[in-house]
Amino acid sequence: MSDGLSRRSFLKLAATASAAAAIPGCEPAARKLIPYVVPDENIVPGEPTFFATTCSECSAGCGIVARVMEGRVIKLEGNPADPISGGAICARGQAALQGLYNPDRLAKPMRRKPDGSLAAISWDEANREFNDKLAAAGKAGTGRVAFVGASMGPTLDAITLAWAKAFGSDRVGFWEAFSDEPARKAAEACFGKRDLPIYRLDQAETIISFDADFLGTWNSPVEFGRQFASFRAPKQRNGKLSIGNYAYVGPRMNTSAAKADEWVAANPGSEGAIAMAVLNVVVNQGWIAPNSGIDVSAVKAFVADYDPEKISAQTGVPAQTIQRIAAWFGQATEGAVALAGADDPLAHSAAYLLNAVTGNLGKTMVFLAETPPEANSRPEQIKAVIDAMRDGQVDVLVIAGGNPAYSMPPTYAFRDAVKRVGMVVWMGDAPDESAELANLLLPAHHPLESWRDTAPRAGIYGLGQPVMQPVFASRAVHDMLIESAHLAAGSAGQAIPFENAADAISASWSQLQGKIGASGTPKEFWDNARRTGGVFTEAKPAAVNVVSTVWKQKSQLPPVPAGLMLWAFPHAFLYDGRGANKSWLQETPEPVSQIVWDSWAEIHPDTASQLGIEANYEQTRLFAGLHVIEISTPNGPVELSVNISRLVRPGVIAVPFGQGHTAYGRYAKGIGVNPFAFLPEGLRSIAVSAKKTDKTHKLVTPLGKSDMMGRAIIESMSVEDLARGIEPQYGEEPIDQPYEMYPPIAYPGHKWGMTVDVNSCNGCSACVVACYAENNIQVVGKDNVNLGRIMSWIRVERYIPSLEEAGRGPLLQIAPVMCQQCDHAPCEPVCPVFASSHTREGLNAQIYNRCIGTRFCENNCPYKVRRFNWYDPEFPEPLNLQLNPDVTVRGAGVMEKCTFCIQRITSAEINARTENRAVMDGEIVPACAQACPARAITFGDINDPKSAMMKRRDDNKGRTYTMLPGYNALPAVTYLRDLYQEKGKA
Amino acid sequence: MAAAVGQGEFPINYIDVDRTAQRVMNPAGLKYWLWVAFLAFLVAVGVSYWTRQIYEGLGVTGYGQPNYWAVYITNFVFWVGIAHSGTLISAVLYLFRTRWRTAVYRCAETMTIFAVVTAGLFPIIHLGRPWYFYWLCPYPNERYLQPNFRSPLTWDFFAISTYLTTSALFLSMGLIPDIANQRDISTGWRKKFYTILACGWQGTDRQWRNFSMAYLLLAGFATPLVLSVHSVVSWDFATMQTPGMHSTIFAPYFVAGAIFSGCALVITLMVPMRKWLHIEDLVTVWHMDNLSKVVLFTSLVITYSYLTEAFVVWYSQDPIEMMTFYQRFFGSQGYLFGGMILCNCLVPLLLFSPRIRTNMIWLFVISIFVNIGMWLERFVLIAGSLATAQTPSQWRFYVPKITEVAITVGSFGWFLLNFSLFTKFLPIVSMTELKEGITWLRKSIREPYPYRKAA
Amino acid sequence: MVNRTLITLAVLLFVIGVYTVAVSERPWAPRSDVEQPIPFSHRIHAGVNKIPCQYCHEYARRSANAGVPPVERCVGCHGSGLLGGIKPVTQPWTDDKQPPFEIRWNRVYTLPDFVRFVHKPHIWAGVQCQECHGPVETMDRIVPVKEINMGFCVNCHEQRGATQECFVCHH
Amino acid sequence: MSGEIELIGTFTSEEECAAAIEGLHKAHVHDFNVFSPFMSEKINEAVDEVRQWGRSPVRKFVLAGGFTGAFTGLILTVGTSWEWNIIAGGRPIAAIAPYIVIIFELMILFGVLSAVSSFFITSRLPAFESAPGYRTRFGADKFGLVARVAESDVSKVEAMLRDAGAEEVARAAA
Repeated sequence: MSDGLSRRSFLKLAATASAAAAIPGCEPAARKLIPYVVPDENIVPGEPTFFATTCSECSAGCGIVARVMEGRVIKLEGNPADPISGGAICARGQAALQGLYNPDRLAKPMRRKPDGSLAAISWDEANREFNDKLAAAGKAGTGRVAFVGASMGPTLDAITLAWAKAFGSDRVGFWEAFSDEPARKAAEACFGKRDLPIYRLDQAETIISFDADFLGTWNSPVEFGRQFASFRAPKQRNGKLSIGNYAYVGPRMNTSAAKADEWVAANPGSEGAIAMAVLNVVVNQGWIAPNSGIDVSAVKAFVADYDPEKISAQTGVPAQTIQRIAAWFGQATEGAVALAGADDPLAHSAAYLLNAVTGNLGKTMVFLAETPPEANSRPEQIKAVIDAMRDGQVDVLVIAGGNPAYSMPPTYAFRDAVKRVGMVVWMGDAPDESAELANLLLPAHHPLESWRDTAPRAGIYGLGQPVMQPVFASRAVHDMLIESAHLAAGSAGQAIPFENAADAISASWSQLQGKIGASGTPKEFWDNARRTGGVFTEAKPAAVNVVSTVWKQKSQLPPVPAGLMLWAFPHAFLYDGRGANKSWLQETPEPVSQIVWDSWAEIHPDTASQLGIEANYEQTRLFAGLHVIEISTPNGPVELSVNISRLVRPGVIAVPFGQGHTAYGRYAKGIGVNPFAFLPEGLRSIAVSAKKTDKTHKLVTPLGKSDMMGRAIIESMSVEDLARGIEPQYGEEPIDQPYEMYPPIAYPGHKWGMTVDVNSCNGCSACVVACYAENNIQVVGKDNVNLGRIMSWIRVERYIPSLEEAGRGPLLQIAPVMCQQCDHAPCEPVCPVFASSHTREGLNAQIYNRCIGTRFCENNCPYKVRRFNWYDPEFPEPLNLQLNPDVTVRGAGVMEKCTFCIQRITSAEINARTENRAVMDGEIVPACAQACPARAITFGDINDPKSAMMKRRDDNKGRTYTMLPGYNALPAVTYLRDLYQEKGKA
Repeated sequence: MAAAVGQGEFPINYIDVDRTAQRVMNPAGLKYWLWVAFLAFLVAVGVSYWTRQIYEGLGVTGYGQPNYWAVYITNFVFWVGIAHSGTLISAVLYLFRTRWRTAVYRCAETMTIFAVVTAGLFPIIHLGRPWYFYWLCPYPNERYLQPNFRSPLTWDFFAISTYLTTSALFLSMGLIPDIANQRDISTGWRKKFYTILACGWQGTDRQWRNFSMAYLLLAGFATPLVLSVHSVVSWDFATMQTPGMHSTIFAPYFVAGAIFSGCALVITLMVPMRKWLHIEDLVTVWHMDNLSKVVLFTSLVITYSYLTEAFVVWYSQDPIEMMTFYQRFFGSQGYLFGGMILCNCLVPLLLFSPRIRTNMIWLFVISIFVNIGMWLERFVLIAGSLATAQTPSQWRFYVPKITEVAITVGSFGWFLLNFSLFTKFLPIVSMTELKEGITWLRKSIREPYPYRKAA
Repeated sequence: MVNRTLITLAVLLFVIGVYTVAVSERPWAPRSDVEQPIPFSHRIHAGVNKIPCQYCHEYARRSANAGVPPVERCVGCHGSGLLGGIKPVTQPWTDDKQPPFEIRWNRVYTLPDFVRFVHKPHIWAGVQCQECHGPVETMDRIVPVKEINMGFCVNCHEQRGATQECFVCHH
Repeated sequence: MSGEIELIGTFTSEEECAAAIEGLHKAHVHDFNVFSPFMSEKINEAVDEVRQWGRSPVRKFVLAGGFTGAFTGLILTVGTSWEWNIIAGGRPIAAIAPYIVIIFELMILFGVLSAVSSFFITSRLPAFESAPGYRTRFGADKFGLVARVAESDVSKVEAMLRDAGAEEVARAAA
């Protein structure tokens, strides 16, 4: 390797001196071939193997498929058999790979020395110390052992409890920063069933979301993305072509709000009141389902306080708006659904009741008969554990996942409590803030290296199996727990009947077979589950009704907001901070603000001018993230750079969760602010004061200007116009028959193309991260993004409509933009060395090894989708193990761009040829299309009119357009226009 | 009888022409070598930054999306443009039998060569993988791959290399009689040096006869070539669809701009050279006056081109083009455009005054303005247009970093270093041509020259 | 005279330079000096005993890589030294008797990173192994006969009417 | 060629030199060589009258070179395009319009190269043997006329040269 590097360096230097040194440079490949001693029958070197498993990045529990080559997982994709993911996967799920191959993972067990530094120890020593301390604690009395960590699925959580019990303790807290406690509590209050309902957005005609960012971070975004796309697709409803009505109530426009017909900018904490006001209108207008068995008078009394006018005065949301969205909701004949994601408990109840009174309970919102065990502990339980720690009742604390030191509210005083614990053992992959508190750090398997199961909802049993050998010398958390129970807990420990976690999982699956009554031998059942990634059954809905006592409850009106509110929201990619050590997630622009590698204070221009920050925002809509404001919080002042944006309610300072790490690896450490550190328990907002400082700190974005200036980039049209057959006009008048100097080139075989439905796209950026993973795209870091050097081949283009446009079109113009693979590609004729040329299958090829880096092609590209390698890429070990062996890693000085995943096309074509058949439609799925939860991207053969891609164009005639048609580049990518409704836009 | 040196008196005798021109090549003093050392230092700085850029990648520059072309290509166009006036003066005016060219053409042509050599470096500096630049050249190879002759960059490669060859041959041919003369009066290593370069020239009637025909034909080739080269350079941009560049008037507009900037640089070089090298007698105020008239004329052409360019955009009513022009005028880098108008359109208007045309200080200052203005013009055109192209989400204005600045400064050092060495070792004034036209020149310079005193 | 010598020298240097660049051995060119850790003979296996290539290089028809035979395959015929091998020729290797028998073969044919060669379609198209690898069945030690460069690939593709798309191999 | 004398006339002006050439012409002395420090139309005309060379053969070389260049350009561009037909930007494989630029440039390049090389060839350069009668001042400010004259005519011609204005006439054995 060093030999190769020095050769390359020499060549580079020699180029300055003379041309004689111009021997084509390349790094010699490995010079040794080491065969298997005994080959694995299932593995063909050079061909991928696929393993079904489950995603562990959030609680949605999507099924995923891991693509493994030569024993290392290189890509995660959605598992089509899984009803939740439906074969798609989100950005965070894709990035799980970077958690697996994180360069900052703990490689060896560590012990903290008295001076606070860490010393590597052997596993024997670490196990001995762990077991000794546990044995001592077990002997010292009951409750001297505690566990705080993330839930790892029902089976493993049961083991955790059994392990604690073996040491005579019940001090176990499964911690999740964004808990579903308010939703469960509200369900219990409204329906007497402490469970989370499932939603069927695709069966609704109207959706109102009370700050439930269901397309970004709330519950199960992949599933909702798919359902929402179907909800929003133009359909015949009541004899009229229409798209679903959708209103979003919340302080900031996120990707979910961006797709709405109406974004009701509400103060944090007032969503519940607005929901009640909507309920008030619905009830008073008599839009109650006729046979729902609801006592109308009781409901009327319940909502009497929430007269729209009054709530309007209270919250600053116009009464007409409330009445309008209430009418959408109440008058929906084909079902409506209200979702609540706000921290306000009232919002949850009101949303449930809205669904119930309009007869949508059991239709668009369904409670299932069986209630799977709750993954997370209730707050009281966690507080009890921490209190015990603080009181010195705990000798050994095990922290495994969840990063409580980072994400627990200050009132828990977790860090203080930990100081009173004799021995803190941290188990995990990348050492985070909680690991900083630990005395013993044990490297644990990443979820992709270990066994686990999931039960995201009744009827769905996901099986998580290891997809590769561990990257480091780590152990599974529960292997350690079981072993310690066996060794250190005496006979109580021996009661745990498993040798290790894998045992436990397979045991619980043999139980499961009995439970669901599946046929076949246990081995068949188990093998089948391993093949499909779990068992997916149709769960029966529960018959639930509104508990009549709920109408008696009285709730308080929200206070009229005075002064500024700081409101924190889960970052679309970093979520509660767990994504912060993944460079893909840091570098993918947050879809709405388009900011990378930072946390920021998003404020309205009005708020900005109140704070004395002048930004010429409306005129330019140029990015203005520079000024730093100081926000006073109960936990002391924090300083954040402001992002001035109309997409947030005036008076609100919106701050993303996820940054502000003081540990957690090179990508996470030392960026931004952690709002968990000052927010009260269970709340995401807090009244603050803010003042301008003289400091500046640049927020970095790859985005230039947010103003589309009427160019034909992301087009939209009203669904009414679609019905009428009127096409909107963007930019210049179209030329019917452009003059062609030359005859067109024929593409007799395949001609690959893409159809992208802008209406379905919600900006979730799963495609972006999928592309990073599939195509070995380098991450360049904040400074280089600032210079315009972001490398993503597909970007989620985001424009903000001007104030005058805002009344008419969509709230935000969002669409994925990748290489358009033009027939008349402007990039091709300008390349002096044919590095950019066209294939006989209509692809715009970029031959990296031919490229000399004139960069002429990008200059001539109207879409600006080509990327240049300004530096050699860096993949710090072991991130290099993730690299896709089918895709060249591009060195410095080379242009690159979207290839429609040529490696997948080639491989499918080779397979087809060797099997003596044609390539089938749907056989080739580029990474972006594969990942897209909303199925906005379809790939196929333009020459095959029956292909799904072409059918999609045919089915949506009147909605198709190509980007910037004035350049007559004849793109192979056809977009379908975004749709909006004319009504309610006045 | 020798004329009084430094009085702008044109010499009467052939031998005086020789002596004045040959004095320049006398062994150099300390000042000259200090100057050379300074220039070599600039070159070294540029080369070291370039080395770093090659080693680490183009990331060390301020480049980024969408400014994939910026300072390097600006420098390329600037230096190619500079080159053009040399060919204009030596070839085009030769065909037109314009006598005043004889005194300045060698200087202009030397400038051409070194400007092309400098310009030719920039596309290579600009490349992402400069060690593969030879892929632009068609040569037989095992891959059966040849350059794409459809690409304007390939045209460029051919145009610039043809231009360099032609100019170099043109210059060397013109040098032969002068070098032969030099050979005859030198001693020591210089004699050997000049003997080789003179190729045995003796000025026989046969030699002169073929020489004049070949020279005439070379001039005949150079004339369309000079027009084609800058047209081809302009097509680098004009064939692009990028708003602000996609314009049919680019070819004539670039050629005019090239002559404008080139003549200005001739003035910039001539003013100190006349003084330091004591050739005021050969390059008189009258010559400088003529040069500045060319500058004035091309400045007016350039102004007209600017107006046409803007008018065409306005007339097309293309919103994307119009926005790019709006950004060019009033965007956040609009001051560059303002500076360019000031330097290229307004300041040269001073040359309408005969007093200014004959005042060397004024001429020098104005020519510097023009040089800056023409550099800005290319920068505004390239970096400015790319910064505000079709996709607004990718807009970004370019700000150079130290690497580009150092390499640009180094390129000036490189040019001046070559030029300075040339002046010391090869005749910078064409003696034969001056002698040939001496009668005519004496007559025209002797004519009442109302503002000669101003010199 | 002086300058004629100079001109001749310059022209000569240029020609030599161009020639060197054009024909110089690429870093990925096959190396004829590769010695293997064990004296394995393709002549005896493929030539004398007529074992089909794909018996050992079994992945060639299924994958990008042809695959080096697993040690199990060797032992399958030869038996391990302990159980009595069929031929004493295996002696130098089986003597050490230390399983696993990790053989660190030295690579003879290499391709640069930016070339994605896939054996599978070539096998299915009926290309004989020898067409690229030379008469392996006559060689005791594998020595490359042909430089596997782009011209080599392109020539064959052209003759057989196979794709000549740059993108197929370079992506 | 025994019995011939080389006369070297040195002139200070081209007119005198031209007159001397005419004089030689009249005297039927055709074996002469003129050295001049610059290209002189007058001398050229005078010499032309004697030698009747017509216009320089350089022209023909250049014409041939230009055609060769244009043809090479055409072959190079179209031929290499056909050798490997790579589609670029929807243009035909051999798109003539952009190739005109290459053809033009190669025409110029070949023309220029042939002009210079034909100049060297026709002028018998490079030649490092000094032509008989060459004096260094002929490269600077004097015109030289070197004539081979039969011994019998020497004095007549010498007188003619002096009459024409020769500053000095020297004799040298041929």
